[in-house]
Amino acid sequence: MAVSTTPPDTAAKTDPPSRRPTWPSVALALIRTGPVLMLVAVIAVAGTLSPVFLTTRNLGNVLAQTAVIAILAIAQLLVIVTRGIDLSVGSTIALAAVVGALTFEAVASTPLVVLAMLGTGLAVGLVNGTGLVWGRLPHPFIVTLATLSVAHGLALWLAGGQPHRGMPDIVQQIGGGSIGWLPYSAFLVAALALAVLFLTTRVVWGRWIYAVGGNPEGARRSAIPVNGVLISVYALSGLFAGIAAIVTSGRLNAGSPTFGELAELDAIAAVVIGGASFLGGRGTVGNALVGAFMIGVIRNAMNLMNVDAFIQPIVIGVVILVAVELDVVRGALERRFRVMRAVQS
Amino acid sequence: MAVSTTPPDTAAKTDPPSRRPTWPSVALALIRTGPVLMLVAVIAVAGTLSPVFLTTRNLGNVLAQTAVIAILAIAQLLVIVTRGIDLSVGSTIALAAVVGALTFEAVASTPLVVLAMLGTGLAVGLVNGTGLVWGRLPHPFIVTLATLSVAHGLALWLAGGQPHRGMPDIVQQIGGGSIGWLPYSAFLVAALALAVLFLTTRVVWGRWIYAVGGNPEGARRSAIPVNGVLISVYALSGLFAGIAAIVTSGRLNAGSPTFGELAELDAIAAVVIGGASFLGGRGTVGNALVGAFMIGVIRNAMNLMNVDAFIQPIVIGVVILVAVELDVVRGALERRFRVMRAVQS
Amino acid sequence: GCGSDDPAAGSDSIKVGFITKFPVDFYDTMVDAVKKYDADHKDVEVVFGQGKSGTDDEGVIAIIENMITQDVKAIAVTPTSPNVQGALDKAVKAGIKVVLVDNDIPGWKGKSSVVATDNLAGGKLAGEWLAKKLSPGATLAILQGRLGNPSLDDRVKGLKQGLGTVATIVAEPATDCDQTKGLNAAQDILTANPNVTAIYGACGPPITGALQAVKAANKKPGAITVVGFDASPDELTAIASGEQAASVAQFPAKMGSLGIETAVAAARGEQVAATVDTGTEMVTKDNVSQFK
Amino acid sequence: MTATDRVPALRVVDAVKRFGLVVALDGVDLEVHHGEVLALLGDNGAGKSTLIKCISGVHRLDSGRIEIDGTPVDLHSPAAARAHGIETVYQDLALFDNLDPAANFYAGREAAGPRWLPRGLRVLRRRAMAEATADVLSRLQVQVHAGQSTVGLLSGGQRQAIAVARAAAFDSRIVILDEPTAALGLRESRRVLDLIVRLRDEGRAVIVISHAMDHVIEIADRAAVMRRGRKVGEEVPNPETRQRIVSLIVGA
Amino acid sequence: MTATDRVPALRVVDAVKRFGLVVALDGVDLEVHHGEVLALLGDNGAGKSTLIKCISGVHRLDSGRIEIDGTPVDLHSPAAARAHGIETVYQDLALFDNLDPAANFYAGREAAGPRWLPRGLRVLRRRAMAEATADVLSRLQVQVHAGQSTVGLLSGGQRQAIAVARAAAFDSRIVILDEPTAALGLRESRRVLDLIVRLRDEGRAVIVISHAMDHVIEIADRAAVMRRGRKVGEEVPNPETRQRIVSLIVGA
Ligand SMILES: Nc1ncnc2c1ncn2[C@@H]1O[C@H](COP(=O)(O)OP(=O)(O)OP(=O)(O)O)[C@@H](O)[C@H]1O
Ligand SMILES: Nc1ncnc2c1ncn2[C@@H]1O[C@H](COP(=O)(O)OP(=O)(O)OP(=O)(O)O)[C@@H](O)[C@H]1O
Ligand SMILES: O[C@@H]1[C@H](O)[C@H](O)CO[C@H]1O
Ligand SMILES: [Mg+2]
Ligand SMILES: [Mg+2]
Repeated sequence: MAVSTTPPDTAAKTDPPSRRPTWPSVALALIRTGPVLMLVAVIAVAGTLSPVFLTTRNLGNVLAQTAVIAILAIAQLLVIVTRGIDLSVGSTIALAAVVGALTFEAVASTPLVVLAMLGTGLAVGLVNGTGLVWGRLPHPFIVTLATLSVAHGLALWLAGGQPHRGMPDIVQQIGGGSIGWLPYSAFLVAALALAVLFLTTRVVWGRWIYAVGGNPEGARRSAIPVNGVLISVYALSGLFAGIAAIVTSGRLNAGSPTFGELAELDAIAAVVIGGASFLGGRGTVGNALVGAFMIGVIRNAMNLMNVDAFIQPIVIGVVILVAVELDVVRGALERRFRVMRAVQS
Repeated sequence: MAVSTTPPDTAAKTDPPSRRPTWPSVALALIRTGPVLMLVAVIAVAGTLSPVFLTTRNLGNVLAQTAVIAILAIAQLLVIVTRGIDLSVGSTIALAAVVGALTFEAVASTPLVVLAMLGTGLAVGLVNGTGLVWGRLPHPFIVTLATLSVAHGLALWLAGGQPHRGMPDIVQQIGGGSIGWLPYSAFLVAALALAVLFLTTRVVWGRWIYAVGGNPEGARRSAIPVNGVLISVYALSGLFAGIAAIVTSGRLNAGSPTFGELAELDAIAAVVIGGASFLGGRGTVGNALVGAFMIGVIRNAMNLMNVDAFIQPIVIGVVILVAVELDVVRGALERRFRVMRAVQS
Repeated sequence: GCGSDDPAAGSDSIKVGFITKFPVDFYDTMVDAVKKYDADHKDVEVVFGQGKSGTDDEGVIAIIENMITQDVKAIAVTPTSPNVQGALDKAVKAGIKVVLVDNDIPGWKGKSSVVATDNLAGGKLAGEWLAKKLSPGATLAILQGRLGNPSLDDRVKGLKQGLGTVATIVAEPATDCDQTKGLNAAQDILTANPNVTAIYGACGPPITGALQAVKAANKKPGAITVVGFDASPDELTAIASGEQAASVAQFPAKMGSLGIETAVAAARGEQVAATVDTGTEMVTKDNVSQFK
Repeated sequence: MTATDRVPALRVVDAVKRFGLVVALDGVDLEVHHGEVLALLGDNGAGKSTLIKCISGVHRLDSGRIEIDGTPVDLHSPAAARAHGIETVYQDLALFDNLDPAANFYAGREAAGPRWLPRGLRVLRRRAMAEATADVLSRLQVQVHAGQSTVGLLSGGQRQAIAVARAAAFDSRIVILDEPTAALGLRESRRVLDLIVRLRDEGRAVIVISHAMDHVIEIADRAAVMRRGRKVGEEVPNPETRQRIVSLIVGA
Repeated sequence: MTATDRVPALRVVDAVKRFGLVVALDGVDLEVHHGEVLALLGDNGAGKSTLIKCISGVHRLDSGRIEIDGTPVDLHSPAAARAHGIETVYQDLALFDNLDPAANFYAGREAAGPRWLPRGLRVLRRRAMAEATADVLSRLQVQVHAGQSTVGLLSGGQRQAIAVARAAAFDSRIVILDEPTAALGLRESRRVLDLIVRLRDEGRAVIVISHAMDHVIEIADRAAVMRRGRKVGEEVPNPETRQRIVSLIVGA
């Protein structure tokens, strides 16, 4: 189709965006940072209430403590963008860690241990994805609930219910090592986040994920390989659970069937706190990370402040709710400021 | 608008439904029973593998053991039909049970204890509903996750972390009593299910629930009180959690902050196994009950068969997946048979 | 015999149930001991059951009910809490003997015997040991188990009783007996209270996590007095190497074999002792070799 | 028949509505009288749907005011608009794909009783609703089969017919139709045009958005034309003014 | 200009499709040739959309067969249909409300590279896609603003324009349009009609479903009329045959 460039003359008129920074546009720029703003607020409160909070040492701890949730949240985001859910990731961590530990006991080869854990994660993910697609299941809740249960049972059975101690040095470093106060796992999280950010914003596959989530039937009609996209997303979620298993078992220097318990709930909560929607098609990697760190920071701060163990769940609930509610207000303000800026200019 | 009865003469033609029962229509009638068919299949397998399974005594056990999941599933169904989720019900059971036990310790009045438990449940539900609606939250995941956490903390704090023993006789009867082998709690489940069945199929409010789930914006434009509907649904879910607390604490003759742990997952799983959709607008009370009993029967049967504890989660996962997959196949067959019957007639 | 298809399980074979709380190594050791007993005794058939978590009252009750249906003659059970006593009453009413293992249900009349450690006493033992070891002005952090789990709570309660006023408690977060949560909590405690003198844990996994935090904080092994409960294999290794000071040992294998023996005896109508104390013992570097 | 009463049934004064940078309505004035059909015309994106959504309580005006029978009203929600007797067929239809035709038809005003109960708790008169729905639909010549349980599976025209029938069936004083015949066939379109004329003859005020000039000329007493969020003119549509109206629309 | 080549670009033989009790297609035969515009007419619910969905791989025929350039093909999925050069605008548009116009435009055939990578892993050419999309849309005279990030917020006509532009822009041999002008204004409709004529002149086979007889007469070389799932006749549409076609449609 040849291209012409008729200037627009119909349709509602648009105000040109203003050039001079006016105060609404400054406020807008600030407010637009989104959930990050809420995280900064939570961090500010934590820093005020507990002086140690902002020490590099503690920040290093927060990074290390949040790495697993963050890794799972990045992958869970993609799943949720496709209208899905992956409940199996916690159990997958347990299974992959146990498989890794048993491999290490058997052969003591670092590459084999790493491969075994990644492979286990990927395998569970592939079962989820193909089960969903080929089984024509109405929703991934069921297949991932099933693999949650099966992976948990397998981990218990393989491990004989016992934790198995010992992990290769490199794995221990990945999970527990650091450069100065910056844990290696934080670099891993950053690398994975950047990779997924690139995939979701710059690569065809990322575009397809949002298309499938926004309109699955439309995606099919547009010849997007919907089944392939779904399988790949669950496979990636499983693979990331395998990576999370490496971090967990490296950090704890063991593989145990109790690892990762309820980690899926943390991951899903992180994604939802970050503003993604179960109705699909919406959500960003950055905000999922913010959600993960929101959870991590609150938990860490309460420990630092020695909040009564009975009270901790109450505080967590209230803080999460307040943070999300503030983000709702923030969103409304953003829309208001946009209009104000448009009117002023 | 006056009414005329012009006979239809345009539009695609319709075959009249056949009168004589043909074999496809018999097969269809069978296959149409839906998930019930799968439950019957699971029961048949259980009965074959374990002779005690079908004794009245064991069936009584199954009913008593499944009562709490069933009560929660009935209410969770309504929540899910509106595109929502209520994660707080497990914690609500704990909180209501503790409040009930403390009330009993303080005043030993049966009506007060029952009211305290129902009131606690209702209160949590109202917090969920109003928080969602007035907080303009994007999804109930967050507010119900927050109340999960808060109710759990409150229960621990009120109970001082301890179980409090003792419940009024009537409460004990409701939770643990029976007429012959039929537990009272089974009658309670039946009554609640019938009430909600009536509400969903015969009452305006039920119609609104499905409308809100099918098209929230459309519901708003149709002047359906969307906010009121949402609040009522979460209030009812909370109230049912209060009822479940009565059954639990009656059965265990105590109120403890550990009650109801992860019960929300069972309830959600039951609803989803029963074919409801997280995308809203779809699902029936009967099938949610079927989902609850599917879970209950499998657990009971494995205990009877003395299946190794490590293996149990594996079996549960596989059986649930197979049952749901069979239901998918069943649905496809139903469509096929419908056409066959239409062609034959 | 270990199944009804076992030819050796004749008409005089007797069926006994053994119920444990949830899948962790502690109960695994216990169950292994019972399985061994089962294999060695052709005239006894043991049916097993296990809950989902340390607080899964409902799960344990369901198993009890199902065992009643299966006509077992005795049940040995590790009660998740006193809340299971209603179901146990039903068993007793059906003529089934009930032996409590691991934890008692204080004040419940229906039991034939209790084969258990007293968790409160175990906690007290640790408290008294610490009181002797610490100097006044010391600070202590407690890693609690799962809140609302009576036996775990008792270990903390006992510790505080035994400890008296020797040390100030600076933190007591819940860890759900999870190693990761123990590590996280210990990291945070060490950040907020770099000079903490001692750490006590109500169960094994969080203590293992705490030892990692101590190491990561560049403390000398043993600089902080770490005391655990359960003397898990990991703890024993740490005690031997001097990283961990002590742990309260229970004897799950002993609980298992004595528990099943008592249950079988009760089922056969024999007289059984009302309490069989399987004992607790302080494991330190001095005696750790006996526990390996 | 043109309306001659002095106080308009509906009056919009200086309506402004922005969506971020887009000015969808930029000071629009509009009147429609009882017993009058007003056509609202304009190119795609001119702001027609936005205007009627503001009148129907879906959006709130950023500024400006709406009067009904001369009294300023606050149409803060669709329920409020409906309470003021405004009934609307939206361009996207706003149907419930998971419900059957009758449930769609009566959504938000279910036939139910007894009266002394709060509305939400009344028992549905399902048979009555099903029968009345079938009658209304067959009158519009769109047959919907018993075998078709949910409207999500209906054809585009069947869906539109249900939406139109729903807005017209109940006794509202102002009826707004956003492109009511866009998906309709010849016969169905004719029925809807007849229906609009009947609504007018019953004394209701009708606003119709349409791109079909033939239809507009046939049924509208007056046409208001919008361009880029502004009202750019009004005409009495007839074959003579047709070309002028088209020029107004395209802005040439 | 009527097509004269002997082998039709697309041929449907004895197509049958049932949905439960509804017989949506009841033995339909249809042909369209390269360089020909075929109008598919019929009342609401006649089966038009169902027929084109079967051709586009959305539904599968219960029986019957489809030939392309004389060869029977298995159009088991939309991807298969697209691989055979069939491009379709659906009545419900099948847009992605959460994506911007350019992403919608290129959905399923994103401009990306490098070529040696598997398609899904290629890097998007975002700038190029945005520019090309803006060009194509402005050519259809529907301006979409930069401020409007997702198509979910566009007006009905803007949405339809995007869907139509998408189907026409790429080099497909058979283009199917299901009511492509239903939501369009005067000028936009004209552009789409011009576009259809140009597609024909480029030698493509075009099937258009429309209820607008004026449009049909203007652009279609041949009209096939469906009623109740059957094809009831064919005509060359012109002012003289208009009444006959209408009679065929309404079955009178
Ligand atoms: N997926 C489906 N399931 C069940 N019935 C369907 C389905 N799709 C279409 N139908 C029915 O098949 C018949 C033909 O529908 P179709 O959409 O093909 O009509 P159409 O000719 O395109 O009408 P319109 O002009 O209103 O778009 C209708 O009765 C419709 O309700
Ligand atoms: N909710 C919204 N958010 C942002 N922009 C919107 C929203 N609704 C409408 N717009 C924009 O406002 C302008 C007017 O849209 P509107 O739907 O009123 O047009 P219309 O005249 O009805 O056009 P059509 O004939 O195509 O239906 C368009 O540019 C549209 O993209
Ligand atoms: O009571 C038990 C045991 O004594 C063991 O320590 C495991 O966890 C507790 O629940
Ligand atoms: Mg519009
Ligand atoms: Mg159609």
